[in-house]
Amino acid sequence: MNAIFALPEASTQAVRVDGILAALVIVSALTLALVFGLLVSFAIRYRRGSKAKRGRLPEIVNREFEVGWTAATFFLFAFLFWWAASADVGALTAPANALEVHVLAKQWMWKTQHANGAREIDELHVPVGRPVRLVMTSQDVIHSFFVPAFRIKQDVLPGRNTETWFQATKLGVFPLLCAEYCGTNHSAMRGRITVMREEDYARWLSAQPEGDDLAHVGAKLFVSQGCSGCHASSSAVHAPKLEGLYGRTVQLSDGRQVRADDAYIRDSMLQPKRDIVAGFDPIMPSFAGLLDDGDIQSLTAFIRSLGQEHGHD
Amino acid sequence: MSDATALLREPWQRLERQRQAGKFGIWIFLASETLFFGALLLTYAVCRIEHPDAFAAAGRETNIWFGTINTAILLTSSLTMAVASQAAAQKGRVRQLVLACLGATAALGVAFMIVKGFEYKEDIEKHLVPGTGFALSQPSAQLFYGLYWLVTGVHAIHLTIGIALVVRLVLLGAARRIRLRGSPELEVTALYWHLVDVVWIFLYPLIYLPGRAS
Amino acid sequence: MTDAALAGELPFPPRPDYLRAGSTLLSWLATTDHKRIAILYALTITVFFFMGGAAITAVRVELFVPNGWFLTSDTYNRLFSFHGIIMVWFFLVPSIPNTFGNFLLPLMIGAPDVAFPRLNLFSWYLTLVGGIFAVYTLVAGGVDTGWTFYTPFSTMFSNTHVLTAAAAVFVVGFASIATGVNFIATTHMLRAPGMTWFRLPMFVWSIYATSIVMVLSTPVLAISLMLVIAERWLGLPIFDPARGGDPILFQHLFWFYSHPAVYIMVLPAMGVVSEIIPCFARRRLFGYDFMVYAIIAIAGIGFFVWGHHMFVSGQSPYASLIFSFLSFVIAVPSAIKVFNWTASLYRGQISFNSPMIYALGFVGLFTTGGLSGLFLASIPVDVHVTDTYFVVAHFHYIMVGGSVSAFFGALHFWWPKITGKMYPESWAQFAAITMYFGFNMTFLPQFVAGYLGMPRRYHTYPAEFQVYNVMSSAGAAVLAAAYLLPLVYLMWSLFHGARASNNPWGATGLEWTTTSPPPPHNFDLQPLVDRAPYQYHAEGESAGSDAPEVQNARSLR
Amino acid sequence: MSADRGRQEGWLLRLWLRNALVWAALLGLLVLSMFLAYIPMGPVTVTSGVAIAVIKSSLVLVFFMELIRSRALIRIAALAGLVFVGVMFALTLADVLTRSGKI
Repeated sequence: MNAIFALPEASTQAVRVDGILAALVIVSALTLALVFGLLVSFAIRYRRGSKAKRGRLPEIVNREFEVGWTAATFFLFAFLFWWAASADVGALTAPANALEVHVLAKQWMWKTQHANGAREIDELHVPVGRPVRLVMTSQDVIHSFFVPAFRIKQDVLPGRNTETWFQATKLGVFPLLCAEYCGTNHSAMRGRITVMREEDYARWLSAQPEGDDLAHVGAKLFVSQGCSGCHASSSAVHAPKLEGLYGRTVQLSDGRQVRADDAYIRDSMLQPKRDIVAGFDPIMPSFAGLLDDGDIQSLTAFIRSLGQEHGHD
Repeated sequence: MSDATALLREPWQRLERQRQAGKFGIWIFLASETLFFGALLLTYAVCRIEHPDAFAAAGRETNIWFGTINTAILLTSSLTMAVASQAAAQKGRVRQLVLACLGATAALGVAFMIVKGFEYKEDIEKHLVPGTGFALSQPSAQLFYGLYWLVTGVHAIHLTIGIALVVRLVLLGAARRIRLRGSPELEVTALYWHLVDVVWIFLYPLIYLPGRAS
Repeated sequence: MTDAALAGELPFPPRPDYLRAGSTLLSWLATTDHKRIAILYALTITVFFFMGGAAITAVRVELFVPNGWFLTSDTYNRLFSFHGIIMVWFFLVPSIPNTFGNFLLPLMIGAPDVAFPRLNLFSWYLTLVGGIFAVYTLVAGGVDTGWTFYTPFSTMFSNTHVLTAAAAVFVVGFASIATGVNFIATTHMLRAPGMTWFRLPMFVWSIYATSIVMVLSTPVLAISLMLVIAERWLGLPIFDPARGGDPILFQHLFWFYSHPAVYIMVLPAMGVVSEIIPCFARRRLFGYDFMVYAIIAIAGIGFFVWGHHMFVSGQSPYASLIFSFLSFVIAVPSAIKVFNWTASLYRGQISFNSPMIYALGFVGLFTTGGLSGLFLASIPVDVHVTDTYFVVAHFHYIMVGGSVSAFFGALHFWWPKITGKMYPESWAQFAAITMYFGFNMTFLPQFVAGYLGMPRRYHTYPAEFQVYNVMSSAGAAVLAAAYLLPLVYLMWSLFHGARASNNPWGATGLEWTTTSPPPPHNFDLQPLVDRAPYQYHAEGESAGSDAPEVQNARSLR
Repeated sequence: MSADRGRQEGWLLRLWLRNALVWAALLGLLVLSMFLAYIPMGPVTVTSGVAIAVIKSSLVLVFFMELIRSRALIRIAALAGLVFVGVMFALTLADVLTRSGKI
């Protein structure tokens, strides 16, 4: 648990955020000191009836004063923006070797699932020093995945995937909180992130009950939902093959190119007519309403696994 | 002179100034209305960008004849309203003309509502009301009809207010309770009426034209 | 001829002031006098202020301990939602514009009334209708969406009275629009002869800018709430994720209003402070024209920054960068204003009457709140502190430390003009100082708690945050006492206060040249303006004299 | 007296003529936009409908609502609404159109 007066910096991002934050605190403190200092000293020096000199105002031109401090504040703020924005841009995409963890939020619990299918509730075990990419969606309302010690927060939306990532740098147990108001037990929607040594993590993972891993669940859905009727390599229907698809750049019929990532695959299932692959007819029906978010995550994992089998990554 | 004083209200000392203020005031309100309908159109735009096919499929289900005829009716009502308002601003003997044009405007507004009523009836019969039993298979097509009912409904409320304002002017004018020539109220009502028309001009291509080409 | 006759006082027959120009209930409920409507508004928002305050008192008492002790989570959620809805839409938004703006705008520009007096009264009734919806919501069992009504929680999951709450805000929104239209038209059309744009007092400028924001942003709030109502009540899907609806779209619409709404709340406060500081420092306002440009810039750029509420919402990172940059930009004009207020004290003759204490408190708290805004404009920092108590502290510094302080400053500054009575000064000074300390006790710890990771809207919280919550709750008790004090001594002054003269502070605005309280049509003689505001001393001099040049050329002193 | 009457009638004719011309243009554009909607041109079809709506509403604003003869103040008021609608669209679409892609 956290100490009362300090927050651990337990991820790479935490160090970056605290750096900017410290700079902002210094800028703010100096500005406050200046404003309060001037307010108080003027208030004392020029209190009614004091002996301080008044008389004609010195010839400092108003306009230059105004332009001066306008420009000064503008450049200061522009610098702060540039700094914060470049830190933000630098941390947008997770490194390629990141572990992928799926998060499903619902009123009022966090369900997490590791790539091998191991599931946890209100808990997440991760290895230290290894980037972890979270692919998150919600079953009901908007939640927000907030780990103060990692300085990450990302809203978890129904009907859509959102992503964030972190790389833990400290061993220990850190609170996971829901930061977006989500109803009655919002404040009870808390969990724990346990950061372990890599070898401990491997041991922990293998000790988990044999959950069907996501890709296997996906493979079953692939058949039971009828996807295989067109997309299986043996099928007679002219439909895009899925082997090696994940992560590839796809040429669309209207000339656009898109990367076949989670979002694209999700859209292709729910709104198949939106992005038609070049050379194919728009014949696929929408699966919206037939697949829930968990199914989509499983199918996506299955399609991913197809890519890996062909050595494509 | 007594005419002018009859139109003058607190806190104004001159009718001309009062008229300017009224006109300015209604234009500010219209700017506000622009944002009101702008936000609705933005909602439509975002949903359509996210679901272009469903919107095309849904748009095809609307009845383009009702939509086009109604657009023509409203455009014509704007013509009669413009003539009424411009004639009233002139010095000549224009009372009969202004009354006639206002009457025509109100009648056209009512005609629009009647056509709209038939259209709504048809829509309900075609199960185009979102919810269970909705006619189209794509779930996002329901977004289109959610917006369709809402936007046309809000427009209809605005139009009803407009009709009420015009009818009020006709009744008061016919009974010589107010003087229509130079009346700030007429000018303000006319501007409001035209805005309701402009809103419909934008709704027409967004509701009735999607998906016709394929 | 006596001096009094020369001064134009005697030739007028005795006439009642606006308070005594009719005493029946109808003469109040059907009045079109902007001053009486201001009083109606004042009574209304006072009731709402204490209702919202009562709700949050219960919340703060509950938060003394980490796991709650006398409220259920549902009740807790309803209380903070009610607090937010009431305080934002039924107190802060109408507070300064509809009471002081209504009372002072015509007086300050030398007009007999606002441009559309009946619309003005109508707007009060709309507020009342909205208020009835809000109170009904509370009585019927409350609403638990927070003041933000986020979908799909509000449309599909909440089991509380979302409809009436949304309707309340929807209706009161139209009151805002009506008021805005009225004030803009008044400022353009009813200025006294000689009252050019750059002779307008800053308060008029601020009300004018606020009105523009009200007129252009409130309709979008109305739409966002109408969509919620349509989805919940009529079943028209707009945001339903299962049917492809986009919950983030609601946030765009909501914040397109609700960020500018912050400026609706704080711009009038800036106007008030710009009146009070020159008066009690006996100095011209430093950089008047820059202050005008700054206020217009804030009102305008305020429409471009709403996305900084949505950095973690799933909004596109490109859009976040744009919004982040614009959010830094808007801090520039705010900084200019702070520097100018401070510079206005230089070489003044400063006295510390209660309005001045509130105004100086405003400058300090607004600066603190504004600087904490820089943290929220920086995306990586915002990701960490958004939706925590840091944000709660930030906006309370702006809206309570800023706007409410200024509201009390205005209340004391113009009390003599409004009621014709003086209040007990030392009590007022005591209340002002208590308010300042109580406020900081309440909200300063929340910055720290937020940084450490205490999310907002938490009924129960991790035990390590208790120390901050206890500090906050203790501060809130002090703050509550400081808010109740003025209620007592101002009421007392109505009956026992000394008679106020026309211009007890020796201020320069037109409102001080008429009687206290003013007659029903404000001025016995149409004022004539021949000079800029704030002429507390000769051009180029610094020391304030006790005999400032009032703006009304007809008013002989 | 009759000259006066004649003048008035001439003026009335011009008033009708002027407005009827605008009205005819509006109806023409209405028919055009309906016609264009049936021609498959991809995004151009959608754009044509909105573009024609912009032209039509400009005609109403300028001629029927007499912005052409109004004072600058009125034109600014009319413009203000449009400008801020533009801001709302631009910044919201800046999110919606770039959302799926990550930097």
